[in-house]
Amino acid sequence: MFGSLIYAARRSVRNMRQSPFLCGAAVGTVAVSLSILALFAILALNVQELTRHWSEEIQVTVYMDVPPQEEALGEWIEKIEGYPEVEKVSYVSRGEAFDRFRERLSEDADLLEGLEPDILPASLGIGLKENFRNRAGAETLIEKLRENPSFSDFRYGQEWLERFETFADMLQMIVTVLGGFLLFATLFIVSNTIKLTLYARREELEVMALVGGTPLFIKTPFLLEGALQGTLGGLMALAGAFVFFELFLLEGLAALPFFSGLYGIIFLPGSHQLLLVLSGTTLGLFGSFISLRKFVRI
Amino acid sequence: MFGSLIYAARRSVRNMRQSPFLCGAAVGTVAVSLSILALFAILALNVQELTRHWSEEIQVTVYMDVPPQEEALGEWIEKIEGYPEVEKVSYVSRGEAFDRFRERLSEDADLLEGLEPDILPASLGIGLKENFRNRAGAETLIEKLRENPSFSDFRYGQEWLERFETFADMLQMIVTVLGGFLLFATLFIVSNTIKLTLYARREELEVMALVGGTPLFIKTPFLLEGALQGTLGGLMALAGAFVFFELFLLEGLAALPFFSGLYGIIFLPGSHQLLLVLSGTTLGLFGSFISLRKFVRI
Amino acid sequence: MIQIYNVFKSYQKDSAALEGISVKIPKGDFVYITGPSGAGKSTLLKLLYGAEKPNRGQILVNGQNITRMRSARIPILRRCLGIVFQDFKLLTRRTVFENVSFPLEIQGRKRYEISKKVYQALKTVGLEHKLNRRPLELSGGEQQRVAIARALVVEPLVLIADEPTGNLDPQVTLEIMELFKGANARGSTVLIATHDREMIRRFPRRVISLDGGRLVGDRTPETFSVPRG
Amino acid sequence: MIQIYNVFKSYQKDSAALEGISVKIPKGDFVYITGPSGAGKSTLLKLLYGAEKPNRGQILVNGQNITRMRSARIPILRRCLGIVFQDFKLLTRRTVFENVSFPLEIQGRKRYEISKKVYQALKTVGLEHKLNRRPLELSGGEQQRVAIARALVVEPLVLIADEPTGNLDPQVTLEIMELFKGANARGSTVLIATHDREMIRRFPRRVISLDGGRLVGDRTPETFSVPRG
Ligand SMILES: Nc1ncnc2c1ncn2[C@@H]1O[C@H](COP(=O)(O)OP(=O)(O)OP(=O)(O)O)[C@@H](O)[C@H]1O
Ligand SMILES: Nc1ncnc2c1ncn2[C@@H]1O[C@H](COP(=O)(O)OP(=O)(O)OP(=O)(O)O)[C@@H](O)[C@H]1O
Ligand SMILES: [Mg+2]
Ligand SMILES: [Mg+2]
Repeated sequence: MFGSLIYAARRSVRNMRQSPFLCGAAVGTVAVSLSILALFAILALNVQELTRHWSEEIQVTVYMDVPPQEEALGEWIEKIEGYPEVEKVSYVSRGEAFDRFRERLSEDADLLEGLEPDILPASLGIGLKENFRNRAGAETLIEKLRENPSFSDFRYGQEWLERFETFADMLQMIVTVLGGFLLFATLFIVSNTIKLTLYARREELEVMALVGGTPLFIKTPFLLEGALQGTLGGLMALAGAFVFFELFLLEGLAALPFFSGLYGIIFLPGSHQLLLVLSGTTLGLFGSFISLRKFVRI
Repeated sequence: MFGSLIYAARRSVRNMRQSPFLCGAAVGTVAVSLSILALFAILALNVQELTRHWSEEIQVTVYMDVPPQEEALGEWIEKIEGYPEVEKVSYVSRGEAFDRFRERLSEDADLLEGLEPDILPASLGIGLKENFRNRAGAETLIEKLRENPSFSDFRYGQEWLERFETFADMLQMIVTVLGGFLLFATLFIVSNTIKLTLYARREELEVMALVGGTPLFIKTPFLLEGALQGTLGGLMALAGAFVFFELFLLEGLAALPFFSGLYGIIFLPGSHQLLLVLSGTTLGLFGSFISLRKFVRI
Repeated sequence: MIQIYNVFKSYQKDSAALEGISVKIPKGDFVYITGPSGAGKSTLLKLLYGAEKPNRGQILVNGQNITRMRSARIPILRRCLGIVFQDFKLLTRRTVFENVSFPLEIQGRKRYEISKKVYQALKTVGLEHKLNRRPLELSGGEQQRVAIARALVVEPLVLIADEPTGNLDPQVTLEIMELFKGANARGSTVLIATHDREMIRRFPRRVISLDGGRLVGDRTPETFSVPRG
Repeated sequence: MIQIYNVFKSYQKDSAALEGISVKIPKGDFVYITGPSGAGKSTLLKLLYGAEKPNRGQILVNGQNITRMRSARIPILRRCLGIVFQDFKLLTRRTVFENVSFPLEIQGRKRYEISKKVYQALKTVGLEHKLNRRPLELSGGEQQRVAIARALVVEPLVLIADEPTGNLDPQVTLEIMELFKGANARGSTVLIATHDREMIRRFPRRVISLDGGRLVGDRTPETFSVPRG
């Protein structure tokens, strides 16, 4: 069994050398179509990262009519930090609130001149854990916070959150739908190409059967060949995507203050890289498998 | 000449009927790869539309310390509207400004209670024409506005504009780079597939040459065939993209208040549709042309 | 060895390629199949190696009814056959050596054994110096000899040769016939479809004649008379 | 019509397929080319229709030096040749009718003229009832006859036939030879590469013999003697 696999491998390497054009066509197609997928994945990943980053701004703000005693404040914060939804809690005193408001008005800040800093209440800013950065999460938390009578008012930037959710949903949809289509396209194109390369060799397949080759004997080298070509294509796609990333995306996007300020854009993580190469292997293998079923009928 | 073209067309139709598998593979590949391009174009177009929409918010605001006489105001507005950069001018009185400010503070509006509405100055909001919605455009305009001594202060949302420009640049870059790559990928995949379909028929080409066919005589039907398959593929891509658009994008995105509120998302305009189909034709034609040069050597 | 009972075969509705053929070929026999062009010789042979299925009738090869055989068993059957196809059916991308070694590889023989046998087989057809050529770099007769070497190399139970000397000169034809006789002497049953009356005259054996898909003659050398041509 | 001067051709460095061949074939001649398998017969014919280029020497066909011809003119030359290839070279996706009509289409003949001629040509080779078949649905001999019909249909200046009867029975061979004689009588120069001594015996004509790429004989019927075989 093992011996015959090695033998099949030798035959498949020989096959590839004997028809470099067909082999190149298969590898090239896998490489190019997987590159598209890889670039799309990089983009999707970075957009996801961006929304994750933005979602950090989601927080529940708790206003206190009366500025709290330092002791009680410590207790409250500790208790709130114990809630499963909560990532971190920060206290904003009246003075700080006033300063921030001034900042927020920016160019119109001079309007506040002459006003006392105590017009704004003290507050607690409660950052949510990633899974709870949505309306449901914020409201569950507020339900719990209501127990404390010193907390007079709760806000969680409803408007912003709604927009954010909409935006995230939209991105999710585009990524899913487009990704799905790209996946289908890759499948179609690669299997089509492999079918064509085998079609060009169907006489060879026929002769092998006539001379007594069992389907397994005939197919194994071609399956191996498909898998090898797919893997090669996958590796080339990975390399190509990386070069593309380094040359265009990284340089280009890093030059934009918008991005570099927020976070570094990222390449595919290791697991995705492996997945990419393995999809090449799988595509090559299954593309060959399906086509061979069509052309090798004893 | 015309007669022989008709004859070649008949031969190419016969060719296609004689090898439905090869023909289907070529048409399918063109259809799928152009669909990717079409979907990308739709996306790019809509994002462009979105940024165009956003850019409408860019305007230069002129503050006047002393509220102007009605007569002078009319004159000024007329003059400003005469500038080539300006799309429209709108006057905001002190009262209106105060109301808007209150709106803008939204939840914090109660802070303004007890303040006089005349703390904010009257102003002119000057909308820019599309080409001038950038820093250079705004500053040129301000230069001109400075001539009027009654205008005390000029603002154009520098921060917003900077961000907007960055964002637009980034989108532009992604669209260009990704679009370029997709174009290359389509070119590669389609020409590769056509080369494979012709490779499968290279013996036929060889025999035709041996029996006395001139290169032109041999190639013409195959070129026509390529063009026809390309056109068919292009039409299918268009139809596919349209169905996809109707089924997923339109429904999906329209359900999101974010989008439906702003503007309807759009499909490819007629000129782009034509371009898509014609690229199919061109791809098919040139793919065949290049491959034939390889396989038809007398 | 081979038994054919009342076999009908038609590729298309209107015309039959074989009509009611019944033949018995005992083990170790040497049989010519002749008949004009289109008589059904190749079709009969194709039925024997399972490339076509008869519409009616039964065919037994080596005790196995191939009309009822599961298609997965057909390759196993073909391994004990040596076939020279009328159009050679060589693997054009493989070298001469690889073509001839292919049936041995299928049988899973050892590499050194394969090398030896292939070289020997190519030598007997006079092509040992062209083993690294591809088939399309050979003359028509050389291709035919490669096909013959491929059929002989497995020392087949049944040797089926369809017009094996159509592209060979008389001298080489004689040598090839000697090879076929040798294989026959070593136990192979031999079936040769041929038009070559000269060959039948020089090596008289049983002759099965077809015409228009019907069996029109089955003569053993004893009753053999010099053909008109 | 055909003049060959000191032609050398080798496909590979070490071995030559043709060595110093010089032959003149006047217009209207009928010539056999014989020689053992691999002697260079097909190679010589390939040079004549421009499928291969000689390494040295000059070849004139119909007054044109094809060794110096621009490759774009080769198809023009081929149009006045009728070629029967040793491996037929039929268009497997086309029907028999389409295969035979192809050279006429190249010549830009009218449709009704093509139909008539093709039908006539197929009738002379006995295949008029199979014109809608594809080549692979025909027997070996039938394919060969389609190839012959395709070569004859253009009423060629030079008819080049490479082993045209290798797959034909003696009866059909006779008929085909009559066709070749007819074409010759109507003015075609005929070149036939063949191993078939019977054919040469029955239709004695000039015989050019090759062996190992060298010209070893050129006999006209007057000096013709019955071959040893
Ligand atoms: N695949 C096919 N499809 C349809 N008809 C076929 C097919 N193969 C053969 N035939 C027809 O069946 C008949 C017998 O063909 P077969 O090949 O058996 O003849 P043959 O005796 O081998 O002739 P030849 O001496 O010319 O090789 C012929 O009329 C041929 O046209
Ligand atoms: N394409 C090629 N590449 C390399 N060598 C070739 C090629 N074609 C022919 N040869 C060699 O050239 C020599 C002459 O071949 P050619 O086909 O002319 O022989 P032939 O006389 O037609 O033989 P046959 O009667 O077997 O058809 C042979 O030794 C053959 O191996
Ligand atoms: Mg036959
Ligand atoms: Mg030859």
